Amino acid sequence: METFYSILPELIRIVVCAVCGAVIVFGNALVMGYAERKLAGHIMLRPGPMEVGPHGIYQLVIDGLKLMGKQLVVPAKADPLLFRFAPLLAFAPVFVPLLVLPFSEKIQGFDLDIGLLVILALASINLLAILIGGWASNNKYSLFGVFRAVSQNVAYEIPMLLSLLAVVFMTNSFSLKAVVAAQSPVWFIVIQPLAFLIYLVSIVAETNRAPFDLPEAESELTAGFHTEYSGMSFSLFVLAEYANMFIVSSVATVFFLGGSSGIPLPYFEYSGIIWFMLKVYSLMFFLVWIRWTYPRTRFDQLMNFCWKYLIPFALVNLLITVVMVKLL
Amino acid sequence: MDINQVKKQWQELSTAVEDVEYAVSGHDYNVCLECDKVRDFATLMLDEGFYLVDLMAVHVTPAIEVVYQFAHFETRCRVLARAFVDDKVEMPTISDIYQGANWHERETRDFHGVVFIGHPYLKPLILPEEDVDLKPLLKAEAKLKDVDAVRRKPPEPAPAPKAKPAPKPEVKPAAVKSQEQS
Amino acid sequence: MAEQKKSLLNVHSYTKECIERYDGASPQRTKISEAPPLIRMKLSDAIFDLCRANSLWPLTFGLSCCAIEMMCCGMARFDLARYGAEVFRPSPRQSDLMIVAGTVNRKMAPALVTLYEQMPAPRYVIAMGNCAVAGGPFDVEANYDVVLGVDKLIPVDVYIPGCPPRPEALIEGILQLQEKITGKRFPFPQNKMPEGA
Amino acid sequence: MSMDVKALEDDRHHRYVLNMGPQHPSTHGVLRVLLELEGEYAMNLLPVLGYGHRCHEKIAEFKPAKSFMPNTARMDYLGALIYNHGFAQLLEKAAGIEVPERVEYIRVITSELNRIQSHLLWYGAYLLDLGAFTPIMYSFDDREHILDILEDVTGSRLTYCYFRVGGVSKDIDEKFVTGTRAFIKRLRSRFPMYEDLVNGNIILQKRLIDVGELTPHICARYGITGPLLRGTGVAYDMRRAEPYSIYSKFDFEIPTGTKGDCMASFMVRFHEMEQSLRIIEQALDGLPEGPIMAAKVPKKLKIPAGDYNSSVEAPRGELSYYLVSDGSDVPYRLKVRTPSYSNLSVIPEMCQGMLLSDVVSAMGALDLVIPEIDR
Repeated sequence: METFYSILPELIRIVVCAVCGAVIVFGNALVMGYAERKLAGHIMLRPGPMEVGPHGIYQLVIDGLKLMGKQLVVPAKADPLLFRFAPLLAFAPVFVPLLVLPFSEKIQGFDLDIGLLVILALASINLLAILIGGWASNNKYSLFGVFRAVSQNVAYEIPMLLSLLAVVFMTNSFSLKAVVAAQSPVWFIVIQPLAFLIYLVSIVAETNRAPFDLPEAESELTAGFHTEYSGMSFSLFVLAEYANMFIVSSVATVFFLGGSSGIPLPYFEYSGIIWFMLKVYSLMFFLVWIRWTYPRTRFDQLMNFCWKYLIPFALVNLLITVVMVKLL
Repeated sequence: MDINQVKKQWQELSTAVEDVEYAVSGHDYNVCLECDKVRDFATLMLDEGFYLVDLMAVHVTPAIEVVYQFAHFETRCRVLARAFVDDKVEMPTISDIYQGANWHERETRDFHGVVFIGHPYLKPLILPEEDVDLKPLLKAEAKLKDVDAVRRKPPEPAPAPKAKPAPKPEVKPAAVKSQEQS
Repeated sequence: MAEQKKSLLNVHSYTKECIERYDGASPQRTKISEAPPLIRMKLSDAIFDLCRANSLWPLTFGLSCCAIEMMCCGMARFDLARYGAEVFRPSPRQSDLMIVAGTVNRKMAPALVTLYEQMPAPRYVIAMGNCAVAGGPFDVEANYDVVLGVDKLIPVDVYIPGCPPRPEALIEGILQLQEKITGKRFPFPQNKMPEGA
Repeated sequence: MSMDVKALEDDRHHRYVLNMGPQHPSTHGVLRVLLELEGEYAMNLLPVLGYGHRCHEKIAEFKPAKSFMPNTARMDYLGALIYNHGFAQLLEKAAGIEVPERVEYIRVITSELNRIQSHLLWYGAYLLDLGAFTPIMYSFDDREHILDILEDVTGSRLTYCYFRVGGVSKDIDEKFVTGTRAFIKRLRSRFPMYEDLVNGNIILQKRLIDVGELTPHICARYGITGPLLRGTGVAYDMRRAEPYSIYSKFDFEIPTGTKGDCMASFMVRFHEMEQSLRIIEQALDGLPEGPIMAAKVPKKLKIPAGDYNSSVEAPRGELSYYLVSDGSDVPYRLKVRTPSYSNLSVIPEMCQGMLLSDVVSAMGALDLVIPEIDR
């Protein structure tokens, strides 16, 4: 009994974190889904969703409920078990990285020493889910999407890691809190502009968004890896995509934009979270903006760009960082 | 391209070469061919730099007539070549000379049932698979006309000699009015 | 010719099968509609209907002329997005609404039926344009290929006549479909036209 | 389709067949293409047509030639007025009807507006194929202005049946002229924006340059005409080569490319819009007064026996009507040579060994209108 009481606060903490994580995941999907459609509308000279609620703000709730009410189709020749399992596998792991993100100095689930590793490890599971889902669909378009998704995500993980590693070398810690603390005079975007650029390009490819949305290239592969998914299993993939966008943007914020640091607002102890969210959503706005502006690249160009430019530059950047850290 | 020289070569291959007034009919020359000369003619046209505008069939008696239309990229020279299919409704293909003819020939097979000998892939193109024998553009018996009935009647009494049947003398001349600025 | 026309739909074996399947008198169909639903909750039904009506994702499925007007409808001036219906999904699995925009011929008919069957329920069909409604200008003696009306193949919810219908007509069609689903013309009366406008 | 997919796959184990269409976002309608792929490289292509076949040629043999005019608009719904133009010209040529000068001017103005409209739609739809979602909205915004102008005078938005044998159905008024002039000004001011926003984009250039190269010889063998041919450097335009109507009176250039790749035809189409604006401007300046219908057009238009051909420059290339008449008012045989048909037939050769993404961009560069191909 004593041991139970000793771990009780920890348990409560876990439950609270999980609930908060769920709120963030679903809330983020609603906000981003609405913002994306509205922004797309305004970029395209049209109003976007307008009728459902004032300026259409209930549109995403309505869409979500509708998708819940749709029939779930498992194609006759698909692998039924894997086909049903894939969306869950895509969706479930997105909660864990949220636990280690420092939303402000005081709001953080767990401050792990290996926070960055947890995030990167779990973010890669999404890829596995895509692989399983696309394979199990038994559809050639899905298979194509999977080919592309796997090679693209594996390739772009390297420059992403290398650019983050440069920052880790400077702070000597994988802990996200320590990284934020190390940026108290200047943000790392000033010291490591190249790493930030490389990271920014990589996350566009990592989240499979235009102009690097080849796994779901609409004009080539109809709907890519989720061609056969309907209803709720489709929306789980979409939720996971938005959650991943949130996570990679948060990592960018923590590593390059000073995390929750900003002008402290009066009478509000937790003001850091406002700055944090502001930075995250500006990054996400940037992602949406380029999605609706650029044409799609070709697959070989995308891979060449990664292996011939991003990785060498990231390596050089890392080397210079290491030398500078040693010298100074 | 020297048109007179080309014309001479046409005359060697064909049964008749007529000059037609462009303002009236929209083409410059009519060439009547035997069906075994079609391939030679097409090779000649390709060498002279003509492109294949169109290939079609017209259902008349005594036999289905296949019409090839050629034009030139540099000078205005529209040539219409006609040939009747043989008894087995067959015709040599020109799809290895003019690759563009490939689909036109498949379409003609669909619509008129003309079989092009030597065609690499003479499967239905436009109609569904089951309709190999539908041949929708073949005329009904009552509507079928003789080839004379659809030939241009000579406006002056000095007609160019027709390849197969002689022109009928009693027809009245077609209205010839040029409304085409040249 | 007339004989051909009569047997127009019989030429394609698959098409024939479709007719039998969607024939109202077929015993299988009545059986399904008579079976009582497991849960009968009026409120949840109403909510789901509301959601369905306001989030009709059409299938990217243009057949001919009308497809251009369908595109226009999603574009800047008319903007279907206002009604939440701008998400043109290329995959039938993720779409709710099939806008049959154009002429269906015998070669297309089996593909059309397959697409319809791949859409998950609840699914809706709008027949856009005269060709999809009843054959339009191709309902003539010489016709040997055009299917005279898409309702011979799949059940249709809303018919929009016109050759092609204007984009406003398609929007009206979608509003009619919303009315058909929810029983109300403007479930969310945000930008309703003032009376007499 | 009887191309035996299973046998093909078994035959060459490492290859497999991907079916694109008839419902596919990038085939612009109901084209179906079977691709034999090795990895992502398309080793063989087999287009399957006929999903939009509507028996136009058969219908033509069953009704008076004059009443076939609405069908021409439905063949190519993007170049409807130009299709009208060709058909009206064919019957006028056949029946020997003199067309008043004002009519010719009106025809040229509306046809060129229609051409710009078609190119604008292609511009947006092509970029949509390449994955840019926004330019289509901008080009449709401009396109709606043309539709407004044309709707005022013709009465419909898309499938116009405005030209009659010997004239046009309705005279243009002051509103049309001012509206057109305003539109010319507007579109001219938008061109720099398009160039900044789209044409100079590095991703776009990497996607288009050196993709789908054609040569004049390939064009001759396949009968390719229109912007694709002009992209290879041959300045062949029916408006110049066989000047119909009153095109010989106007001063305009024929934009050409050099390499014959997708970028060349892209730029040719883009510059053609500018040239069409020039033609419209000159035609509006020289618009004469006069009747809008030829004096004597018989109710029952008997076409003297013989064969007639009329070729015009449609937005996609050379359009030819070939009419065989037996002397009655109903055509004995009407064959329409549509440009997209010949243009599309090149893709098995053009796209061999291409990446899947390049197949999509090469197919978009052809500017396909499927009902025009299937008729």
